[in-house]
Amino acid sequence: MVYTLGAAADPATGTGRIHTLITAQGARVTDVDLDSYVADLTAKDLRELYRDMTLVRRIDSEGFSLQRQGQLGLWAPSLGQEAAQLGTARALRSDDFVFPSYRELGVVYARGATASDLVNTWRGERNSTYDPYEINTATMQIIIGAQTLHAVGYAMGIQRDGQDQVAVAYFGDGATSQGDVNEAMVFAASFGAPVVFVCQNNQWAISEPVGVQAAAPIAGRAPGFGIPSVRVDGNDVLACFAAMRWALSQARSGQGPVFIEAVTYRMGPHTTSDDPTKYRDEAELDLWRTRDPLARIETFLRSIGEFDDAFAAEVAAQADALGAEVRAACLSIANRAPIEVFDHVYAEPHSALERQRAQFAAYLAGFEEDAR
Amino acid sequence: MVYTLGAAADPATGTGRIHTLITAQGARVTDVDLDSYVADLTAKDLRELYRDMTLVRRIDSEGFSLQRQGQLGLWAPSLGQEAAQLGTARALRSDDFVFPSYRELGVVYARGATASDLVNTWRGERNSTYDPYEINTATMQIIIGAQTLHAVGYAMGIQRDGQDQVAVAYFGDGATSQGDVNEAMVFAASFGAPVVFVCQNNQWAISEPVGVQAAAPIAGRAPGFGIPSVRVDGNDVLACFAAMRWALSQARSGQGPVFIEAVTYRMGPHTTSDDPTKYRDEAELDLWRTRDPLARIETFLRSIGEFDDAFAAEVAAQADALGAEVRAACLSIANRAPIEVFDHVYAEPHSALERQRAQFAAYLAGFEEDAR
Amino acid sequence: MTAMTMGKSLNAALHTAMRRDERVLVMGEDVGRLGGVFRITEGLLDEFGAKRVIDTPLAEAGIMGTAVGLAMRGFRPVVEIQFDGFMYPAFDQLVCQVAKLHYRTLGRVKMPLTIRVPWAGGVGAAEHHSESPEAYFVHTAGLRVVAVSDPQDAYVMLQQAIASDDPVVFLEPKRLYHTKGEVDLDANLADAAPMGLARVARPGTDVTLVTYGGQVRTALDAAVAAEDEGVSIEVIDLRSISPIDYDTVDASVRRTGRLVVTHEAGREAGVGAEIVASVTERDFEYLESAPVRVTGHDVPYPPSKLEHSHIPDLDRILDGVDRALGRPNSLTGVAL
Amino acid sequence: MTAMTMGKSLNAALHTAMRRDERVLVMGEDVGRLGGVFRITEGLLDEFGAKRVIDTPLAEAGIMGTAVGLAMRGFRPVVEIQFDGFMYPAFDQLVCQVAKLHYRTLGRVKMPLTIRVPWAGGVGAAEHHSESPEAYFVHTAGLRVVAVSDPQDAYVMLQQAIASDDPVVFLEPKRLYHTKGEVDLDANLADAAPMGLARVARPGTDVTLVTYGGQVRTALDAAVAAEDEGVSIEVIDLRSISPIDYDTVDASVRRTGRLVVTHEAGREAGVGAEIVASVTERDFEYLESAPVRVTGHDVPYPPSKLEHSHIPDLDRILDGVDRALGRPNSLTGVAL
Ligand SMILES: Cc1ncc(C[n+]2csc(CCOP(=O)(O)OP(=O)(O)O)c2C)c(N)n1
Ligand SMILES: Cc1ncc(C[n+]2csc(CCOP(=O)(O)OP(=O)(O)O)c2C)c(N)n1
Ligand SMILES: [Mg+2]
Ligand SMILES: [Mg+2]
Repeated sequence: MVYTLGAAADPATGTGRIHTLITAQGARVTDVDLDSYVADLTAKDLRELYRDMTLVRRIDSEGFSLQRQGQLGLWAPSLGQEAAQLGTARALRSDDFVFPSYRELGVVYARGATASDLVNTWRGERNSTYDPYEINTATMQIIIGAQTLHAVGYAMGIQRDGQDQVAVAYFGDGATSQGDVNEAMVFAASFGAPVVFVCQNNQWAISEPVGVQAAAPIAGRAPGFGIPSVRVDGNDVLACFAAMRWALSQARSGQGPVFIEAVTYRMGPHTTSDDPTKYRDEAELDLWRTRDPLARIETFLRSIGEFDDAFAAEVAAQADALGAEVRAACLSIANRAPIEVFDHVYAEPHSALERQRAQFAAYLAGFEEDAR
Repeated sequence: MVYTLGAAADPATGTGRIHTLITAQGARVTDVDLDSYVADLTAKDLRELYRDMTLVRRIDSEGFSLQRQGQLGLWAPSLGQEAAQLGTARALRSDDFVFPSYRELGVVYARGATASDLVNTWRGERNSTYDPYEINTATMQIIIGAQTLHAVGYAMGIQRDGQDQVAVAYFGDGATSQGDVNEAMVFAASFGAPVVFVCQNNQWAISEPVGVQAAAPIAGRAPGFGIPSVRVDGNDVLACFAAMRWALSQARSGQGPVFIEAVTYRMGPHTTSDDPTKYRDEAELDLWRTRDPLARIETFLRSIGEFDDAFAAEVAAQADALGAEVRAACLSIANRAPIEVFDHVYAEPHSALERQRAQFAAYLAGFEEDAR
Repeated sequence: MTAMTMGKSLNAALHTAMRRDERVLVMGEDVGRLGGVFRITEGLLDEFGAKRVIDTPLAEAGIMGTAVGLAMRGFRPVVEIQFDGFMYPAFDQLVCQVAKLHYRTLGRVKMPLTIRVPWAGGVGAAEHHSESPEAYFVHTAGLRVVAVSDPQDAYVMLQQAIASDDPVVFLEPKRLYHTKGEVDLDANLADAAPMGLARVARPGTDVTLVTYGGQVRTALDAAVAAEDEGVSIEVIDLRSISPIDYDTVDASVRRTGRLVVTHEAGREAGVGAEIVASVTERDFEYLESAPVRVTGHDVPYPPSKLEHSHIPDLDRILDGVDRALGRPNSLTGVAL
Repeated sequence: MTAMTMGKSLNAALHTAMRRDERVLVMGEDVGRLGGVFRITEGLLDEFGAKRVIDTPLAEAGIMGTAVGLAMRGFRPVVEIQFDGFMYPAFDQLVCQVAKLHYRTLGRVKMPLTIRVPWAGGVGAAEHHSESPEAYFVHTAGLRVVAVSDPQDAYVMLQQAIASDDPVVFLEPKRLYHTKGEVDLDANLADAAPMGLARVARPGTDVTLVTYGGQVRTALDAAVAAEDEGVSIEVIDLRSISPIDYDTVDASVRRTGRLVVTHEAGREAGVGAEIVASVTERDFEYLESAPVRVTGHDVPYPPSKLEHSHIPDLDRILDGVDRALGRPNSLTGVAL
């Protein structure tokens, strides 16, 4: 029997209720399914989530500029998705293991990636920066959906080790169309693996609205695979945190996989290569601006007297410092030597590649001689 | 809003009701969802379905023996699945287009394949026998699930042609795990394509019970994609016929894709290469013997006085004649010449392959010279 | 004749082909409203509507597999795979269905698919966006594979590919999308050279330099540079890499006696291996030196800042030419 | 030494490897209760339980992708892909993840996967059950590819593949599963030849015949037959086809001056192309005649009754040997 948290809340429309704890207007509302998961949270915790989101937004804008200035090859903004990313990621234990996609700046930040890691992924010098085992987070995945299977496999490994960590797969609404993501649900359900699927439905897959991918709410797909799911307001950091705690408690206690759809919005372009004015209306963006994840938590905290200008200024200053740190880390990174294209192809000696490497070294040496 | 025919009938168990019109004991029962779809059927129609199933079972056993006698490379028995196959396939119009898998002997028979076609697919001389366009049926697919996407694409073509045919994809329970099948549901729902998915859940994918593939009832997966579905007794030819009529009426009238799960049983081995005693209990088979699709329709027809020994004998004789025809068609088929390995790789002239062909012809000619 | 980029000429070819035959469809991710991430399908949705220009769900197997079904229904789908590195989810449908259906059905089912792929590197892209997977396709019987290198060829060959009753993998070098050239938009397809024929891009006498796609430009640059050193390179643009037009290659190699092949893809079992092997079989007695391959390294495509150490540039090609000519080169005294 | 079939020796190797290292897992379709459709995993479920011997859902991308995750968690998955023709749904995970993760992560994430594939034809199977896709894997940087040809090698090399920290595509010729040979079950891995080395399967002086997998037997038969005609063939079993042990091949070709390569896969951009190209580059001055490829045709694998016109048999190999030796052969006077 599939247990679907709140899925039947709105059977009349079939769209499934979107669980919210703090509305777009900054009001705290009750949700019987989620409330208990955040009962222990203090205003300070919420302020820290605000801080996280603000810092991530600042890194994001810095990354964007660095790309525009030719310092990064590409940038995939997380603007607008801070609540979905931080809310879910901050509910994790450090020994859980996360499989993010390219857009999860906020998740990777929450996992402990350094300032340098956060931007230099896009520098073009290295395909990955941090050591996955140091922050228990895989390299951001570019092949849409591929990481969901890795998460399930990792979770199967956790089961085999008899431990209680959880693997988490992050992906987008577009990714739900990929075979891999559906197979991931099949495997996860078949083995009852401790994995949480976090789908950030940001309404767009490059130029395609979510309706191209899904004729029914995304959260509604998981129960058909035998996976309980929840549809949560992805711009409500508290609801995301609560939903993730619910999901983790299920998965951690041996009840198998869980699926979260965080309904949010990609406020920026798909990447710095994209021009969204070609395919979407400014009016839509305006609407989602009124649902901004940072604004609403600020409004809520102010309304309960837990947020003042001094705090805002402190966080802003911290953000600027982090922005500067990120920029410096980007500009100071050393170039790799041409011969390094051969590094790390294999873990063990490989006769053919060693030969090629030696030949290329000889070729490069010729230039050095010429230069002398 | 997803309309799911009868899906909520048994929310307590979550297993979904299995729609039945004729029970395993041969009793006609009422089903409010399905009854109207067979209101026009006469006893004669049912006798013809019995005839179909008997003939198909006979071809199946003939194919099996031919394989055992070394006349066919392989045989994939349809034994036990006659109702699911004939019930659904007989509801089709001849201008609908069917995409079967290797096990759909009954479907391909119903579409009009000749006796020769039915066995010689497995002879090893040709990968396919009938012309797909003559019987509006694709070559039986061996890559699990691949044909479901073809069906959806074909259905998109029907839409573009503004016509009212329906494309039908047949596949097994194991196939539901494949990315392709899930992507097929995504595409079908996205475009509202006139396609019917017919999943014969015969409980096994070679040695793996359906529980390995699906942690929840298979029919329950489609609604999550926005596709209405029904779970039907696959050994009840009348219910299968009714469910298919419902599905076709939906799809044909522009309401988009429909999913049918026909719950049935693979009574034979997976193929002639398989030995099911390695992995399943005789007791399970015994249980399903009591649900035999032919026996129950016979019992029902006898109970209403529409079936007598003379009819049974007539059909048996016809079956024997067909068996003999099939056997003759298998034994009489001409061998293909070695050079034919080069036929039909491309539709247009291909310089490299023509060269290779000429070279191989020269090589073969050498033997002929030697032989002279 | 009109001066335009290759991107524009491909776009023009799609317009022309869709106007000519209403069974031609365009489908893929972002090909509709956006006009494709490289704008190759720009304007098609407006002119031909959503029935013929289809923004598909994000699933390459789904795209390829539904295109198969559309082809079975008598359409001629032009599929866009957004980047070379995203071909792989569609590989099963490509290899087991697209390539084999005509064979499987004894010629009854045709597969007139054109599979357009923005292809290969040199544009500073992220991982998976600069792959050269062409050897996989060349090794797959049942497919045809072409690679374009200038706007005019692109214009004509894309139409030829669409008109072909066989499936054609159509490779568009990303780094040449913005290269300009003169295009005859009224070119009569019937008069054009068939897409299966190679082209001598630059005649020469000392060594035959065979290549295709993005490397054609680099090869031509190398030929110019070599001329200054008194070496005459004949550059052959294969255009079709399956099948390969060996008559044109033979004619050249039999004159020059020396062969260099260059491509971006890795060397092991690459298209260069095929060319060297076939030329050696066919022209052994004409060869004055061992054929030389100048290719990408056998490594995953490197991060973009290192890609120029991977894609053979003019210097590496000339080094290979020196080797073919028996002149001192980087491998003099180095074990092969 | 024990006489056993290759199927049994592979089974023994899995038992040994799983006993030695509890991080070794076996996963795939029907590998558990049934013991695999070829019974290569027979008895493993009983001995090691469902945690280590995993019957997976029917989805190859899912198998490969979850194996990646298990490897990231520190396991050593031995994946069975039920038949060669079912590798393709897993191709994306194989090429973009398995092959690239070590590179992507600067060596931090290892991928000690072994991907076992019942491989190639000659057993009268249905479509998609007799494919020779090895060139795809050989062309993919980051993978290792080995092919076994006798029970002893199978026993040792499977254990070596499992012990390797790199992903290894392990090709098991179906038509040799029932071939018997002597196997030393106590063979010490440390003493065994590394799996990367080729083996002179039969010494000879006139021509070098290079092959791997199922064709090794046929090549040996051809060598015996040739001996009757006074031709001495040296047969080299490559064992590893990525990387290829060119030292062993060079040594032979430099003695014989003549090269024939045979494999079941098609010719275009196949492994044979790689071998001919590399040998030509490396040993040009030693070659007395053009190297010869004797391969499957460039057609989809044909229906089983025609497969013996496809797989190069003894006669076709000897015809190729005649060509290499400059003796009359089927192509005398025929255009290449
Ligand atoms: C297999 C594959 N196909 C296509 C792409 C190209 N691509 C990159 S992002 C993207 C859209 C992804 O949309 P979604 O999953 O909603 O994630 P989002 O970008 O909105 O975070 C596409 C089509 C890819 N990276 N991988
Ligand atoms: C892509 C692919 N993987 C594996 C196989 C091997 N195989 C053939 S049939 C089968 C089981 C299919 O089970 P199911 O879908 O339930 O259909 P059934 O045989 O029960 O009719 C498997 C694993 C295949 N044919 N194709
Ligand atoms: Mg999105
Ligand atoms: Mg089944």
